[in-house]
Order: sequence, then structure tokens, then C-alpha cells
Amino acid sequence: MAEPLHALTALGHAAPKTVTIGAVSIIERFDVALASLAIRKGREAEVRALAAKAGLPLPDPARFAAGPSFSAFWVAPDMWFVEADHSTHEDIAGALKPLFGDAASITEQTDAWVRFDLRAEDLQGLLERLSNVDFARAADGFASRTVIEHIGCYLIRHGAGSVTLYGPRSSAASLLHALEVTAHSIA
Amino acid sequence: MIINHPILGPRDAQEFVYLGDAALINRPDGMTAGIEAFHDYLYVRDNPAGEHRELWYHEQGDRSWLVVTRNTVTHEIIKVELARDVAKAAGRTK
Amino acid sequence: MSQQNRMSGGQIDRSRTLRFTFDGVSYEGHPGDTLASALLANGVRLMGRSFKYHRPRGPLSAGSEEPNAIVELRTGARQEPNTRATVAELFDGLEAKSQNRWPSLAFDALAINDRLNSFFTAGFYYKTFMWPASFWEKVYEPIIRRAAGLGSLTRQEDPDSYDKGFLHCDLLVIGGGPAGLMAALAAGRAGARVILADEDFRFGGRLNAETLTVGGKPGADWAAGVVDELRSMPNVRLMIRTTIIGAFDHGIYGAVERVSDHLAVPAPGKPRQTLWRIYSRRALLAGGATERPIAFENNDRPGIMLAGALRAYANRFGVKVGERVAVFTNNEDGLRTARDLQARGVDVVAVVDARRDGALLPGIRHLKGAEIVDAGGRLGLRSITVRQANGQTETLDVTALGVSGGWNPNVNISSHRRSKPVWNETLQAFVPGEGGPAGLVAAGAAAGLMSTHGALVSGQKGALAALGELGLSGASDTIPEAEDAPVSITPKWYVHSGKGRAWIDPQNDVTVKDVKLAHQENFTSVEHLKRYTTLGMATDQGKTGNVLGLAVMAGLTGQTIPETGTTIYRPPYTPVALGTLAGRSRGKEFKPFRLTPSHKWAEEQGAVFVEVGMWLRTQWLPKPGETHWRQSVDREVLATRKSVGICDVTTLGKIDIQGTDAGAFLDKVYCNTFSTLAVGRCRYGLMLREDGMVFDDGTTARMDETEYVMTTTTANAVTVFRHLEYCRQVLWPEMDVQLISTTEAWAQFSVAGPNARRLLEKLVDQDISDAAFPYMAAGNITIGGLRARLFRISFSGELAYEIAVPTRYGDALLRRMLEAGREFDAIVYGTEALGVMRVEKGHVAGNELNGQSTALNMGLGKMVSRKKDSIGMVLSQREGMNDPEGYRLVGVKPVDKTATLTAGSHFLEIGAAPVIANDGGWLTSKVYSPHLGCEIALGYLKAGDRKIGQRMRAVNLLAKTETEVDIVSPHFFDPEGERLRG
Amino acid sequence: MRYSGLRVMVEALTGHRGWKPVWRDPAPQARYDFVIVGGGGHGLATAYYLAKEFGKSRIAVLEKGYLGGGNVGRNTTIIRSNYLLDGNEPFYEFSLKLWEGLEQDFNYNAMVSQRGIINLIHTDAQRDAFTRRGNAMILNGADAELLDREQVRSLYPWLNFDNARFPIKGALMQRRGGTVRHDAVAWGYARGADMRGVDLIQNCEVTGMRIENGKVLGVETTRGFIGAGKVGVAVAGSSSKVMAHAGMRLPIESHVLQAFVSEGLKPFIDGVMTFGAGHFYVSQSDKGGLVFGGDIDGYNSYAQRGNLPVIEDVAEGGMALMPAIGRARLLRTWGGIMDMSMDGSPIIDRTPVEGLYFNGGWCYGGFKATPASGWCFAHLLARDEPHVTARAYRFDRFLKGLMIDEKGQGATPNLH
Repeated sequence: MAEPLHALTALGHAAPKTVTIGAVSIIERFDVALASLAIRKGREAEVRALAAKAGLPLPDPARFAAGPSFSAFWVAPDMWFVEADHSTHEDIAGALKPLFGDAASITEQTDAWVRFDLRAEDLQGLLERLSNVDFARAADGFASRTVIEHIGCYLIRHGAGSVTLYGPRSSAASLLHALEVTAHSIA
Repeated sequence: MIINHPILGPRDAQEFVYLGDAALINRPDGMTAGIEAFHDYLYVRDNPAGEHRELWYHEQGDRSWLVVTRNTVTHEIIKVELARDVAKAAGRTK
Repeated sequence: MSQQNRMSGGQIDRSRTLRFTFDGVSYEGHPGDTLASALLANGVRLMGRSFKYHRPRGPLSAGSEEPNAIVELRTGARQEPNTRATVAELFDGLEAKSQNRWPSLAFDALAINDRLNSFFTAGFYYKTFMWPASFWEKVYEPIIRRAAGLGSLTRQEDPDSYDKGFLHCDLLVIGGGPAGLMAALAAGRAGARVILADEDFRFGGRLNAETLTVGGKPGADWAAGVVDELRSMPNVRLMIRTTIIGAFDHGIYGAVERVSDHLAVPAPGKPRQTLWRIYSRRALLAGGATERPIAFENNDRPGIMLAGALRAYANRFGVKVGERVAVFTNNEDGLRTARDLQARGVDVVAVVDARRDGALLPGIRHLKGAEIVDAGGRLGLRSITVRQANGQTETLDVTALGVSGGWNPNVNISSHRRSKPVWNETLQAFVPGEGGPAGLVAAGAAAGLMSTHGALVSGQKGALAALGELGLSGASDTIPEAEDAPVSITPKWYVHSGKGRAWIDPQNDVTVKDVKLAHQENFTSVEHLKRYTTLGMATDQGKTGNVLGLAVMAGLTGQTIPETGTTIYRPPYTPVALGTLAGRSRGKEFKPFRLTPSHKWAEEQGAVFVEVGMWLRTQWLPKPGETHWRQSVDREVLATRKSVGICDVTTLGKIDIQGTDAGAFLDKVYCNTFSTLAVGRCRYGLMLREDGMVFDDGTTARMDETEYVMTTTTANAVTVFRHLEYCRQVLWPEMDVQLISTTEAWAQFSVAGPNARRLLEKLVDQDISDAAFPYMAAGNITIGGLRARLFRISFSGELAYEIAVPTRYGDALLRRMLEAGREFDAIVYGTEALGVMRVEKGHVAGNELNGQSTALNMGLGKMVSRKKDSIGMVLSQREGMNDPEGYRLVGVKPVDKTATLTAGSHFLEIGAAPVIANDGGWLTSKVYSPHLGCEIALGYLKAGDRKIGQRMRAVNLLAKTETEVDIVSPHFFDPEGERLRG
Repeated sequence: MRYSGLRVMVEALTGHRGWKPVWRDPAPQARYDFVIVGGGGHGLATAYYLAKEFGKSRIAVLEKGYLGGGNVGRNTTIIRSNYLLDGNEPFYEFSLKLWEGLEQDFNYNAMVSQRGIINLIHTDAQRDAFTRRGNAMILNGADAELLDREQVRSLYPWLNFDNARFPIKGALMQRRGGTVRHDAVAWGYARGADMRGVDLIQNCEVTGMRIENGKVLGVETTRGFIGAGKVGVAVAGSSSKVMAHAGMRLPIESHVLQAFVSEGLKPFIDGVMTFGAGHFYVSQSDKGGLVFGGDIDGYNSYAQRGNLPVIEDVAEGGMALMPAIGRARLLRTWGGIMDMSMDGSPIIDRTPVEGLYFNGGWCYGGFKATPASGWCFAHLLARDEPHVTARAYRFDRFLKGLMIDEKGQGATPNLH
């Protein structure tokens, strides 16, 4: 068997990138696998039971929840994005499908997205210049789709100074640029 | 504008894509209805100055189609429902 | 002499001196100054010229309502036209120029217009300049255009950046005067999330300009104390230099924060301004009031200003506008100016009071029932002529005059939703009416409460009421003591006198005469008045003149002012830089980029990229020695057809469709059938709109019993997904279907050409022989153990596959394929070569999928199944869309193989005249086919299916060229499809 | 009274005492042969041509507010005939030709100014589409030119040529396109109609229609019943409301289109320009203001005002195209009601009610259409048959599948 294909990050590098501007750190993450999980018609109870068994949380709308093996955030009625460690779940959809059988529709999403983790003492100043999410009033675990400089993203609040952004992979450079100029603007 | 999403609460209307009159839910069955019925369905509108039930899609959100009851003169929004629920209530199935 | 008109006191930091220039002359001022206050301190009253008559002008106001003192600020690419000197904060090194004058401000050649004013009445241009007809564009209009306009743009790119942002609050307080401060305090103390915004660079509003006390302290000190307390509250956001520009639906307000306009240059990385979108649950309009003038002859002389402005310059800026001052008022407030100036030692020559009753001011010549009939001093006020109650006139030497015709509450924001303000007879002014923005109430002078006490009380009350509606409660703390004088005003709009002109809208040079002429000609509706005379259409939007004009018209028609009406207030409250509204979305950042998985590789190769929607795709890849794009494209096509070529097709939309009803669902959305498709196979699908026109096309594969992968065109990826969600949720809500886009999750490459299979066989772990993986097969495979997908589909007409891996491996897959393909001379081709091959094969793409075409037009009419209900099936049967004479897709070849074709050319019969009656259709797409050795095209030709084999002309009237062409089948290349099944 | 330069001079020297009202304020009569509902541009033009070109009399125009208060008074003043489709181009070219002689015809200077319009091209596909369109224009007797990038640059060197997200590749130009002083069009037609005996009745809102046995007898108004031989409705922004009085539902949705003007600036842009990669079009008025616009807000609305996202979207387009306007200021925004039809093209047609005629669904295109719309509607009212250039503007085109869909967006009015 030939040498495995090498992977490139969404920004086009072999390794993920971290940028620090003023108090804000923008950390590209390349180690998270992602899949969508949607409940098939009439199979909710079954899916919830199977998820519980698998250690996969199915949080309420606009929420993120971490679990023992998987974390997940709500994206649409009856649909979640499920996160797992890429090193153990490179084929996350392949791992999830057997757990849910035909009760759920599962689709690989890992490389549809670029993930940036944002860190600062308080990210309010940055985010209020980027997103219409009411970040100050959002509770930890809040997860929502939002638009940042015309780019549709998912924003997850882990804390006042800790946020995860998922943006479309193809626009990774544009999204990073938006984050950088805004960080400079408040630096 | 702000649309009070039945699941997500208030969201900026900018996140949505507008389609039009919610009467579009009532699509005739193509195997039984003819051109005239489809013409009336697709092309003719009440277009009221006042309360209007209309379809909005939360494209930059949770992808729900909503039925928003909105006053077209004041832009006041009176009611917001999931289009799927409205469609089911109207007897739409598969 | 420097700052000869500077007095003591005021909110001026005399410890620092700021140097600036106006029209090249150097002056000095201090922090706390505006450009206008600093110029006035230096004895400069003349700051601008009016629009039409080029009359010399000085500031009318000390605020954002300024119509006269507008200048070009800064130099070079940062030059900004039409900046109001009255709000431009002074900074060291500021440079300003007067505008709309030539050769100089003091001597302006176009002031000749003033002499000719009797010709230039309202609307004179509608009645002349009509002969001869061609002279308008050639003679008259160029002269008018050259003379028109105010300041100028440099035509250079704005070097500054602009931010945008979003804020949320329980209560937005608009205006930081006594009402706004009191409201913010009440709401802040109650724990509500408050934003207090003020356009000024100092909170306090009129308290900064008055000598009034609040709670026993000078008003400005009280305001500073409140601001200190508010600053200590984490729940209160104080925003100075922030103008609320408009009220929009559902509590959304636009705000412009001037982050760096008080600096010579923004700090590195910092924006010049920020546009905030404020989401408020409630809002309090505490925007104060604007004084209005009284019209009298030559009331536009520099040195004549609003009485409150004269007072503001003295009290806030420590500036006297002139040595000898008079006041002309119809209300009690005007007297404050006289008192304050006298207290500061300025010589107050007279107070001309239109009111007949009431007490006289002590120690000042107070003329009751008097009026001013004229003013003298062309470049600066020198005298006024007063007509006393007894009819006697008298000329007084004065160099400054304060005029007060009363105060108009700033109702603008409350009227942005087109609610009409209502007339208040006591105030002789409009106050906010019903039907304003939901959640907004007015307080203070904006609500018509003109005393300081009234402002404080209504601010607190308004805030607490708003909080109450939100379920928050606050305390009614003690209101600090303040004046509570009632408004005393007698209506006095303009002075009837001789033949001269009395200005209403000074910038646009609208005078009482113009209003009279509008009335005479029956332009009496308020909208006609505005449009005919241009009243209120200048950069100040009539903030000082509109009500006055309305009142003059009311006087002429005999109607009351409210009967005469009011014009609609429109956003923005004050003009907003377009750069601010655009924010970061400009230049290359106008829209985000979408980059393909092969982008990095292509960049290394020196590829030429093309914008396809947001995507950047490889258009072609020039090799060393290739000097013309055609060489590269021809090579890419020939190499592909000869052996094998690879193209990044990731941009095509990919949608994962799962569920037990997935097949039935596809039968609804495609006009052809998919439920019968076997697992492991794919099929070309045609999607119609409900009106029967073709919406999109692509191949869809059945990966599993309940799982399909749909491909859309690049252009329609988003709209198709939206449409599928619509079908799923709205039309067939009980179907078991789940959708998710996977466009970006997979890097997908087309591998095409006779050696495509041989190349892939070197990489793919499974058997992909024709028997194992025939034409239109689809399936999950592995590449060295890595999961991948393979589809045997062809857009080029060659034996071809599309192969997909998780996107992160796309770059490596491409490199691996090129390595494996070295023995086959594999190449990468771009969108141009892709286009050539699809035209050679007769496939429709963007130019044919134009939203105006039916399946029948494309030669795909038979695909529309009538055995099942699908979107668009019924309406595609309408007679107009099934005309046998209608457009059909054809191929086009030039008779002379060396001739060129142009897409967009129209078909004409041989010998037919180029008129629309002979129009046969048009060439949709043109390429050079290296395979055929000539240019070829696709086209939509009327009855084209019956014209195959005919000869026609392809005519491009834009270039005045035409080419004789043969109409052929659109399938130029391998019409039997032997190659792709090979 | 005839207007002329001489008259202006004489009046200037005699204190302007001789100017007469531009129109009368007549009380409505009990009955007219023709009642035109709507005193906007189209209604006034219809009345004017009915009287002048078709020799009709006993005509009234009923206006619910003030003359010219509809979209004729709140648009971006552009005229052009750069349409693609057979159903449209002859009509708009007819309109452009009428514009060219209009001022002399109605003796009012509406400042018809043919300074040219360019539609910028940013992709090869756009060039193909504009080539198709330019050829269609010329085949229809209009003028069109295809400019390359350098020709555009020579016209407007300060456009964003060098740092553009979507590069400028050329333009379709119509030199005969341009602008007109919009209010003056309404006033010129009103004055011309009034002079020919048409009763222009302001503050007269139609509140009902009297229809018996399928025939219209007149209209109920806020100023009483007015009998009519024929009723022509030309009420952009109120089409569905007024036609509901006759029990008709229309293939129309009403939307809000915002327009914008900047502060006055020294001359900067000579002609009219549309950005092909965003929502932005612009011209500069004779007064110096940049007059510009973009897309409709996108939702049904009769509010005559829009929201901030579209203002931002338009400014973004403007800045992307013209980075030098960053420091120019937006002075005023306003909104008008666009009656968006189901294919983006208008309707000038009879209705199922005898004697009732409809003119509407002009989408963005109403202003430039004013002269031809008036002429063609007058033709239909006077002769009961469509004018040759307006034959395609029928109600039944949707039933028959003969849509005139310039943008190819289908039955989605907010996308036209």
C-alpha cells in the first residue's frame, strides 16, 4: 500500500496556525472530527436512547454539550453536529453509523469546516464587531449559527474568554482575515 | 427587522431569505390539478396592505422555513410558526 | 492677532494650543474647540458660500444642524467634502478649505448669480433651456453641472478603514443632555443594560452651552458628575461622538461612532468610524431641540446666527462672535442670549423682541413688538435695520446677531417610520406623534418639554416606564433642582418688508419669495413646495428651515400649519460617510473568497484564476513558453482527449440526501425519476422550477437504499439546497428525508480521458474495470485505505470519473494523481478547457441554464416525466413553452473554419435584414475546439431542431461583424457516446 | 401660458407677477368619458396622450394624495432602453424616443439628459449575456456599444480597476440612456394635461368601483361617486388594493425599494453606471448629489421605508466599485413601493370587467417607461386594442407560458 496521503489544513499548511494579536489568540484546530446526525422520522426516542448509551449528548436548541466520547451542538430541528477527537475518530461518520443503524442519518462534516478557537480575557469586544449574537447575555454552552463578514459560521461559547468558531473551510483565509483585522482594531 | 423564531427566539431578519405568500404551501397535486390551478397557485397573489402570512427561510440559522404573520404596512410581526407545522395542519403529508 | 475674540471660561483646555489652517491661513485654538468656534475665536466669520447665489456665509448654528459653515476638511486622499465646521472637533494640524467658490472665499466669481437672482427663482429651469433640443446636454447642462455641487472628492481611494458591530441593550438613550443623562442614570441604577449615545464629543447637551444650574451646580458640572457615576456602572455603555442615524424596524437603531475623526490620522489598525447596529428592547429619544431662525431681508449675513448658538459660543467655547451684539427673538429663550452675553461683558446693543407684552430686560435696550427688516455687511454683518413697534426704523451697528424663532423638538428619529409629528400650539412646533417606532418614547425637549426641570423629570419617568414594560423596576430618585420656565412664544415666521430676499433654507438659497412663487403657481402641497423650491433638501435636510417654510406657505394659503402638513423625515439623522456604511466589505474583501482544495497547488504552478461566484477556480495553467491563453487551453483539451486530464470540480454543490423517502423525494424535485435508480449507480437529473423552466442539473448517485448524493451546479448550490429544504418542510412535511450539504467536505476531481481508468487503477484499492465499475457507476472506495468516493460520470465526453476524498487530502490526492499519471502525460485543466469540452459534447451549462429555458429548449423535453408529480411538471406543459417554433439548442460551426464566432451574436437567415422580425435566436456559448480545428458554439435557435444542416449568419451588430455558419447537432464530439462508455 | 427663456426674462424684470398656476384645482364632475385612477407619472401621461394624441376629452385623473407623489417622485431618475427580450425592448425603445422629444412636446424642461448608461461586465458569462442583449437592442432600433476594460477606464479612471474582488472586464453602453428630473416629468405632463382640459383632482382616493353586469360604471371616491365610460387604473404601489375593488387578484407583489442620495459634490460621475457584481447603480444629479440604489429589501411591504441591511449592502457595492466615495456622505434614504410582477415585466391590459383597464407591475422599470406607458395605455383606452409595442404585456401570459422574464428568475417577484 502506498504512503498515506498527507493532509493540509484549511489555511493550506501542514500544521494548524495560531495567531495572537493584542489580547486575542486565534487558534486553528485540526484535531476535531465532525459529523452531522439527524433523527429519522419517528425515531426520536430510539435515537436519544442510543445516543445516551454511546455517551453522545443531544443538547437542546442553540446549545452545545460535552460528553465522555462525543460532544455535540444543535444545528437544526432534529439535527446536531457531533464532535470527536480526530486522532481516534478520523472516520467519525463510520464510527457513528453502527451506533444508530437506520434510526439516524449521519454524514461526515469534518472537512466542510475550518475551526478557530478564540481566547482572550473577554471576547466581547471582538465578537461585537463581528457577529450579531448577544454574546454578553449568552450562557456558556450557547451555540448558534451566525454571520461574520458575510461568512456563515457556527459560534459556540465556552466562556467569556473562550469561543469556538466553525466557518466554511473554503473561506478559512477570509474568515481569519476578518478575525485578524478586528483583533487589530481593538488591540 | 427581528423575527421571533419559535425555536431560537429573536433573530435578525437579515439571516433569513424571503420567499413570499404562505399560500404557496397549498400546492395542488400535479397528478390531478391542471395548468389553471397551478397558474392560480403560483402566480396570483392577495398582496394585502395589512396582515400577510409569508414564508421565510432561516438560511443563516437553523434552516427552518417559517410562516411569519406580518403587517406589510407597519412591519409589525404578529405571529411566527414553523412552516412544517403549518403545512401539516393544512393536511400536507408526503 | 490670535484668538482676539476668545473670552474667559467655557469648556476649553487653554493649557494646550492646537494649530490649524483655513484656506491656507494659520490659526490657533484649543482642545474643546470645534473648527467653527476656533475660527470665530480668531475673528473669522466668513466660512462658506451658498449653493445657488454663492452668498457669503458664516455659521448659523453651533451644532449638527449647520447649513452654512461647511468645508473641505483634511487634504490628500483623506479630504472630506461638506464637513460641518460646527461639529468638526479641532485637532492639531487640522487643514480646512472653503468650498463652492472660485477663486477665493472672499471673492467668488459666481456671486454674479446673486446679482441675477431675479432670474434664478424657484424652478426657473423648468421653463427654459428647451431650445434647441440638443443644447441641453451640450450647452446648458454642462454649465449647470460645473457650477453645481458643493465640496469635491479627490477621486483617490479612501485610505481609512471602517468597522461595523452589533450592540444589545434594554434601553437605548438617544442624546446625553439633561433628559438623557437622567434616563441613563435611572435605568443604570436599576441594573438595566443601557446605552447612552450622543453625537457631541461631550455629554451634557444644552447644559454645556447654558449658564443654568442643576442641583445647585453649574449644569455642565452636574452632567460631568452624572457621567462619572454612569461610567462606574458595568451595565452602562457611554458612547460619545456617536450619532443615532436612524430608527429601523423592531427596535434596531443605526449608530455611527466617530472613533478617530478628532485625530489627524487614525491610530494603526483603528477604524475612522464604526457603524453600530443597536438591538434595543426600548429606546428613549432625548435628542433635544433645534432652534429656528426668523426670516428677514439679508438674514444670511455672516455673523447672524441662532441665538442659542451665539450663547453656546460664549458659554461653552468662550468665544464672542462680535463686539457689538443684538438679539432678535419671538420667544423668552432668546433673552437668555442677551443676558448671558451681557454678563460676559459683551456690548448687547439691543434686543429686538417680536412679542409685545412681558417684562423688559433690565439694563438692556429691549424693543418690544419690533422686528428686523434688513441687515448690512456683505462679507460680515455690520448693521441691522430695526422697525420698532411704532413703525420707526433705525439702523444699528452690530457685528453679531442672535436670532430665535423658537425651538423645534428633534422629532426626526421618532418619524423615521413615517409617523407624522403633531403640532403643539403652545410651543409653536411639532412634537412626536403616534405610531412612531415601537418601544420608543421621547423625553425632554425632543418631547416638547423645554425646561431643564421638565427634561430631568421626563427623562427619569421615560426610563422607568420603559423598564417597567420590561419587567424591571427602578427607583424614582430625587430630581435635582433646576429651572422650570414656561415657553413664551409668539408666532413670528418672517418679516414683511421690501423687495429683498429673506432666507428660509440658506444653503439651497430658498427664500420667502420662492415660497410665494410656489404658492402662486399652485405648488401648495408641502411635498410640491419642497420639490419645487428644493426647500429642506440641502445637507442639513431642513433642520432649521423646514418648519419656517411650512409656516410661510400656511400663511399664504390661509391654512394652519398642521393643515399644511409636514415633510417626511428620512434617515440618516445627519449625513453618514459611505465608507462607514460599507465597513470592511471593499476592495478584495468586498465578498469572502472560497478557495478550492487544489488552490495551493495551482498557485505554485502559476495558474490563472477566475472568479466563479465567490470561488476562485483555476481558469487555465500556462506552461513555460505559452504566451497566449489559447495555447494553454488548447493543450489542456488535447492532452485530456488524447490521454488524461484532471480538473478540480469541488465547487459543484453536493448534498447528502438520506431517509426512507429519499427516492420519493427526488422524484418530486427532479422531473425525471430517481426512486428506481439502483444502489451504486448515478443518473443525470434535471430540476425544474414550479413554472416549468429549468432550474438546475447535475448527477445524483444512490449510495445506499436510503442515501443519495446529489450534485448541483456551482452557481446554484445554495439555492438548490434552500429549495430542497422548502420541498421537505413546506410541501411534503411528512417525508422522511434529511439533508446536509457536503460541498466542502469532499475534494472532488474529474479525471477524464482515455487513460483515466489506467491512472486511477494505480491509486484505487478496488477493481474499477469497466465490468466492475461501468459507466454511471458510483460507490465508496478507498485509496491506500483512505475512504473515498468514485463516480463514473463524464462532462467532457471522455471516459471519465469523479473521485472525492475528505478535503484535507485533496491537495495530496491531486499530487498523487499527477505522479501516477506521469506515464500518461496527465495534465490539470482549468475551467476554460472544461468549457471547451462540454461545448464539444453539447452539454448545457450556465449560459444555457439561464432561467429562461425549458427542457424542450435544451433538447431534453423527454426527460420530463408525466407519470409522476414533480415540481414544474404541470406548468411546463403551457402552450407558450411548447411552441414548435420556439428555441432549440443547436450546434454552430463557421462555414469558413478560420472565421471567428462571438457568443451573444444573433442568428439571421442569409440575406435577411438585421431587424428584430428576422431574429432567429442567439449563440449562447462559444469556444475554440482544437479537436475540430475551428471555433464552435452552442445556440438557441428558433425551430432549431428543424434547421440542422441549414446555413445561417451569426451576426454581432456590436462589432459590426458576421459569420456564415452551419447549424449542426449540438453534439460535436462522439455523438454516440462510445468514448465515455469505453 | 407658454414657457420660454424670454418669458423667464420678462417675468424676472416684472417681479414674477405673471406666472399662473401650473394646473387648476377643479371639483370633480359627475361623469367623465375617461377616469384615470392615479396621478403619478403613468396616469398623468395617459391623460395627456389621451387628450393630445387620441383627441379624447372629458377626462379626469384622480389622485389620492398630491400629483406626482408616487414613484415618479421617488425614483433614481434613470432612462434607458437596454432590455433584452422581444416583449420589452420595442416598448422601452419607443419610450426612449418619446423622452427625446418630450420637453418640446409638453413645453416643460424635464432635463432629459442623455449622458449615457453603462452596465459593467465582470465575467465572461456576463459579456456573453450583454452581447446578446446589445444585439437585441440594435435589432430593435436602439443603440448599444460594447466597451472593453480600457474604454471603461477612459470614461471613469477612478473606478476600482486594480484591487477589485470582481474585476471590471468591460461594459454594455447605451449612449442615449441618461437621467431626467423626475418631478418635472409629473409636472410637465400634469400641466400639459390640464392645459388640454383634463381635470386633475388631488386628494381624491378611490374607495370602490361600481360594476354592474360585468361593466364598470364609475368609481366611488372620498369625494363622492364619479361616473366613467372607461376606467384606467395606473396606481403603482396600490395596484392590488385598487383592483381588489373590482374583485381582482393580480400577479403582483408590492415590495419596498430604497433609494439614496449623497450630499452635493462637484461633478464626478457624468453618466449612469450599474455594478455587475453587486447591488449598486449610480448617477450624479445636476445638483451634485450621487443618486444611487440597489436591490429591493425583499419582503412584501407598503411601508415606503426600508431597513439597514439593504443600506449597508448598497454602500458595500458602491465602495467596492468606487473606493473614492468613502468620504462622501449619504444624505437621505427613502423608500417606494414597487409592484413587482411575477416575471419582472409590466401589464397593460384589459380586465374581465368591461370598461376597466389596468396598467401596473412595473417593478423597477416604471420611471423610464412613463411616456410609452402613458401612450400605450391611452391607445388601449381610446381604441380598445393594445399598442404595437405593448402587445406582450397581457395578463394571460402567465397562463399561456409566455412570460417576459429578463432575469430568468421565475415566479419570484423579489428576485426580478
